[in-house]
Amino acid sequence: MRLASREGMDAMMSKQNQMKMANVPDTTGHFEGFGGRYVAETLMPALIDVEKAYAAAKDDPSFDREFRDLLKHYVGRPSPLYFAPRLTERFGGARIYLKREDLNHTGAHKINNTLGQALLARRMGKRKLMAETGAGQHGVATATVAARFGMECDVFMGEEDIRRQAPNVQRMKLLGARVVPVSSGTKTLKDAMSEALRAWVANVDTTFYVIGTVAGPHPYPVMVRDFQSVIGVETREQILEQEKRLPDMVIACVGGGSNAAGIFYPFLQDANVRLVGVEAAGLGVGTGMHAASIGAGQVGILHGSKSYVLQDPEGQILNAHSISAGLDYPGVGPEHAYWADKKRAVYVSITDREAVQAFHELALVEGIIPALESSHALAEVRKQAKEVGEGGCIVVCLSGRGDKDLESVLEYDAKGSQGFAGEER
Amino acid sequence: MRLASREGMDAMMSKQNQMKMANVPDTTGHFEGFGGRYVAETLMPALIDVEKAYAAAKDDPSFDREFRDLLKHYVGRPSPLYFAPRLTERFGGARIYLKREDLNHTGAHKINNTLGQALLARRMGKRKLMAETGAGQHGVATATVAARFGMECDVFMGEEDIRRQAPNVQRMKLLGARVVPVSSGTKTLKDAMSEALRAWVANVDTTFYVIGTVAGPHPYPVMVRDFQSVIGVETREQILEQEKRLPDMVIACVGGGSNAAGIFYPFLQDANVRLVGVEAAGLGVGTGMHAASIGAGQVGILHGSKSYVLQDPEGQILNAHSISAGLDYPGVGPEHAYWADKKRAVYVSITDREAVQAFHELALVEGIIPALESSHALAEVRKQAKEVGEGGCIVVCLSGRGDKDLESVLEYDAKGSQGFAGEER
Amino acid sequence: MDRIQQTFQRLKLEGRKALVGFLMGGDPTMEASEAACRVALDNGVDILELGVPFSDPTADGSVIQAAGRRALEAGMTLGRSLEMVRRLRASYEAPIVLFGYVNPIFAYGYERTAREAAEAGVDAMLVVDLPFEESGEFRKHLDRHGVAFVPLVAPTTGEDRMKVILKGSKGFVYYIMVKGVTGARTALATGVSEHLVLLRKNTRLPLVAGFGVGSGVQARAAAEHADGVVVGSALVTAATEGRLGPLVRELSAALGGQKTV
Amino acid sequence: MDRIQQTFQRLKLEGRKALVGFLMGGDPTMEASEAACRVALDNGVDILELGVPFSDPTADGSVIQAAGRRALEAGMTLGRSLEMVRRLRASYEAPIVLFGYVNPIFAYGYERTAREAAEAGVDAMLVVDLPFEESGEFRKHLDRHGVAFVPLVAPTTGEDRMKVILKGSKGFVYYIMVKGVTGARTALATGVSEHLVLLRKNTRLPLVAGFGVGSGVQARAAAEHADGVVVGSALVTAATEGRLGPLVRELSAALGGQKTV
Ligand SMILES: Cc1ncc(COP(=O)(O)O)c(C=O)c1O
Ligand SMILES: Cc1ncc(COP(=O)(O)O)c(C=O)c1O
Repeated sequence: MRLASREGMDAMMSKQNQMKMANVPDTTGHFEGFGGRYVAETLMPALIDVEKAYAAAKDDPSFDREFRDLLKHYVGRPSPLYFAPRLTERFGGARIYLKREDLNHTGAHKINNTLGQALLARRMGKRKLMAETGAGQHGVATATVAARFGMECDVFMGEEDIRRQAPNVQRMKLLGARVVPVSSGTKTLKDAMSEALRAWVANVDTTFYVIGTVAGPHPYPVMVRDFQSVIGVETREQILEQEKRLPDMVIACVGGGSNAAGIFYPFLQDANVRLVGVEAAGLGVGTGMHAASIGAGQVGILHGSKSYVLQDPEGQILNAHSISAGLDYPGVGPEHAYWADKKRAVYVSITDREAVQAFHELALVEGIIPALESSHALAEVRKQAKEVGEGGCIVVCLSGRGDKDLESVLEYDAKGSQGFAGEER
Repeated sequence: MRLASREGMDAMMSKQNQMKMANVPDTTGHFEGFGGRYVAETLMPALIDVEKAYAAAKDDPSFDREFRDLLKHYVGRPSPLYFAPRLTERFGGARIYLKREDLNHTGAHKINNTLGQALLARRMGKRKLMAETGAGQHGVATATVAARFGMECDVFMGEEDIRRQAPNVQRMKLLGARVVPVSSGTKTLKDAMSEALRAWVANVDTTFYVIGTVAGPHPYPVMVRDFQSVIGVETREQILEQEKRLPDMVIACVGGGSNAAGIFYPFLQDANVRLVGVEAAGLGVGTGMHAASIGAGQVGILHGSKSYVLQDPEGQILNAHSISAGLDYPGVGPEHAYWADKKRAVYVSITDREAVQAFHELALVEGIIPALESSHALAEVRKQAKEVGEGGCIVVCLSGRGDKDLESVLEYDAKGSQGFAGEER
Repeated sequence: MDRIQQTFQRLKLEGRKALVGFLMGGDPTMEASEAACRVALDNGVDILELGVPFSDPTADGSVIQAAGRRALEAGMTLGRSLEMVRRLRASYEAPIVLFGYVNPIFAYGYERTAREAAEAGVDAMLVVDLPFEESGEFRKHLDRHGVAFVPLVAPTTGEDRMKVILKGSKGFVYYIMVKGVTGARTALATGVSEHLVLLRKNTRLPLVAGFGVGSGVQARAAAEHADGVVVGSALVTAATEGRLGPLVRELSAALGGQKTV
Repeated sequence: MDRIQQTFQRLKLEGRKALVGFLMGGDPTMEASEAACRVALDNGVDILELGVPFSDPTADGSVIQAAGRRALEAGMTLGRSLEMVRRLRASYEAPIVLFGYVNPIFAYGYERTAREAAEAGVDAMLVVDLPFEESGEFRKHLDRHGVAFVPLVAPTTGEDRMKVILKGSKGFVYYIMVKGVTGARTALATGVSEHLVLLRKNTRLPLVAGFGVGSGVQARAAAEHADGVVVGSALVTAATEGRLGPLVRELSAALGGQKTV
């Protein structure tokens, strides 16, 4: 697949900047100590099938052609790289660019990936898609491509999230998907993913499981990163055209890590481009109420791969907390764990409060209502703008639009002024 | 302004197809019997100022440059022209293309126009924008550009619409706009526009009134059409590239008529391209509960210009009805009245029921949730596809996305299966 | 000499300014509004401005909006407004001006309106949303039937435009004192007198000033550089509250020269 | 010869199939679950499969999910599971298999788990989400400490893969009869016997079949081509409802050869 292939990438990268990174993942999906394929035996043959089919598709120009055609005409790519003049002025430092994934069809970067996986599923002769979803963005993106290709679609969603994200539930239903309520555990994303894995076991012959981020068992982390790397490939071209140079820093929020992986990957070998992933600090990483898996988790195994995980000393998975449903997950993609260990990317965290502030700021200053997920990245830009300084430039991945988050923000604003119980301030 | 200028347009049009259209509007804004400037004397000087400033801006390459740059990087243009394979197959006739205005920043075509007007306002030294809104789309688009340029913004909205369109009200507030509730008359769009005109009278020195459609007094109908004609200019280029020929038919919904004017205008001189405007038939044009101003209204004067209007024999304006708030207006832009009289475009109407059916159809078949306004155009496509036939192609303007309409459709579906009192079936 | 000219001439001789009183025809019923007009004329209104209701009165504040709504609900139309004028004309010599919006007139027909207005005894027509540029055809018919078309001049109207608007106009000139809609205000607009002086330079017609006047004191202030003052919303409110007569007397007294106050 | 081998050999001689009984350690309390294990072993369970609870049991149906949740709420851990085995081992010679998910084991440490499991008297470990490819390191430690790593074979596992998985494995082979999660089902899966025959061709280890067995009749059907049958959710439910002993006896009887049914 040209958009994301290692060859294409290399061709674009300046030779001087190339950094030595081990050849990861290996054939079993390991990024050195991370990744792999920790699933029930029932699923192993299916994963191997997906891996083979994906490898074949990657080398098939007709797959690439169809993927690019749909990205262009259906998703609306390339998404703009927008210079934000008023934000730049306000922060008083580096020039700030927003990669506008919020303008994609369905309103977030998620569709880049679901489109790729749906094409692969069709190639594999599957007639049904299934997916887990938290905020509902990935569920909507999956239901969308299922409708587009005339496939059936089941979306697993925690009952709590169904309640919190009613409009996305309505959208999925209008798109013809079945929304399957998950009542186990905390009734949120983690449990939806567990339930989706259970359901996949039962329907593995007919159904393609569309995972929504760079997590899960091999080959998902690689495949999702490849599909999402269109973000970074475009960004690299656009910034070279607009600024005549590479950015000093690329910032993206990290839930599972797909938008970050997508925008980071094509810059990986540009050693001078600093990559910053932003996890959700919730009420503060010291409070235990957060979703900072890299920042405050340990290595563990969740949902099919080894990575940083929020867990207790017994290896039981902890509940994550973030105001942003899309970051509210106690794991992270294994490649991020790898990049963190190799220090190729830096991972920081941003609290609910800081994210909500950045949400308001972008709306008021640039007329763009960002997703709460993306607002975490924006809040980090505020911190880095002066640091990078006036001569420099920062690209931030605006992974989605915030229409889905209006209620959450208004509720936060109504309650939040007095501060939350247990919040670090 | 290059995007919309008559010169640019002519250059692109095939000489053979040029149609003789009178040179309209004249210098006083009349499209033969329609248009004009019917406002209180207090506003006349302001309208003349706007007219002059717009004429100067149109000829200023720097205005054009900034407008195009923002359309590209901020709005996300060009919007794709998407071939809809499954809809084409389902309708069994002409090849169907969707012009994806739903992918614009803020989710509809409205922003093309508000961006242009805000640039003009800034050029005129105004620091405050005001607008009327029905569904809230134009209000959001105006609030957005006001935030982008650091201007104050007041949006007038009927109390009934404030209730029906709560999320858009929230969006406007987040963008820093003041939403002014209008309690007069039916508390909907017509009254919001009346109230906006009243408010403009009181603040005419400092405030630029951003009208949201090709209605209102001269120069608004021309100016809005010019700003929106980027839709048609792109469509023309795209269809020539994708189909190597012009379309047989272009279909767009008509509320005030701005998306239709924007997509029709660049095809005006292509005599073989049939232009079809779709008004809202509500419960049926025979019931009186509709918004088909051209189809079932008479010539009259409303909100500053002469056009087709829904009115009683005494010249009192009637209430419009449509399930779609953006079409729920008893008037229409004067240029459409002119095109209708000249038979250059044909105007038909689609009922609530047909529109809701088309809404569901596009969601299920192509994975795109259209605005209810746009659904009227889609319902007409269904009727025309066979008529135009397999060799041909139809472009439909997908003027906006339907996220704002989920509630209305669900409510309609819940009640609508039994049929509505007084509905024509 | 027509009724309007006569009235202003007489008032000038008496050293008084004209009280132009607005009431909405049909508010809250046809009969009641006609009775109110009589009260107004009997208590000192010199020129009656009779409102013709319109569904979308874009230049009116809340008081006159509400009055129009009540009138429409009571079934008021342009035709019935003309009938009411005809009846009033049987009893009064005071000039009567019809005040309204263009669409009901357009629907009734420009020629028909002009003709029937003249027959009914209407002296002038004032159409808020029919500026000079759009009024040519209607003016032609009014001219033919001897009804004046009252030009409106706003605080935003520059001198060049004033000249155009005033050229060949008849009856009187209506000066809008505020940038805003109708409705009584607690403070009068500033810069009014300068603008009225400018206006005076450009026309020999009588000038009346309106929008925002609610009390005798305000009326007197407004009248300083004008030949008359229009009071609208305040009269409508007073009529609703049953104190129309006293208010008209107060206003009339205020405009009657220093001695009567 | 280890306890697992001995057990299957003895059962073979007796003409019986092994009843492998699953219970969740710590459900609903440590004491109660240990008592339930004793009931199970006393009434006919040949091999005890002791569940170690995990917060996110992706291969379990609702019954075992709920049991795990109760166990975690009661404070159950891997360490305490090992203590429970140690106590049971003091009274029973039946093989005990620990059944769980990888993360608690990884957190405890692969080497430490293997060592302490051996010390406690665990005969085998079965880790649902640790497929052959990922289990190398853990298997190495288990081998060193003489604990078997039970391979799982699914209906989706093809013959080539079967060969890889089974190569060098010890203890017994767990055949998952259904594409699905744990939980008693009303109908047994189809195609099971063909697959078990294929499996038999590729290993000399005893085969046990599990997932979906809830009654004596089902157990007997499942046992047709296997050396034993695993019953899980049904026992957990029975334990909750205080009828564990009777169900174990029913199942055991069903597996005791034609004569005992
Ligand atoms: C807009 C948006 N951004 C970011 C995320 C986080 O996912 P990831 O880290 O995989 O990009 C989500 C997940 O729902 C999302 O909707
Ligand atoms: C999506 C959409 N389409 C169409 C319309 C109708 O307006 P117009 O006829 O000016 O295009 C609206 C108005 O709100 C709208 O939001």
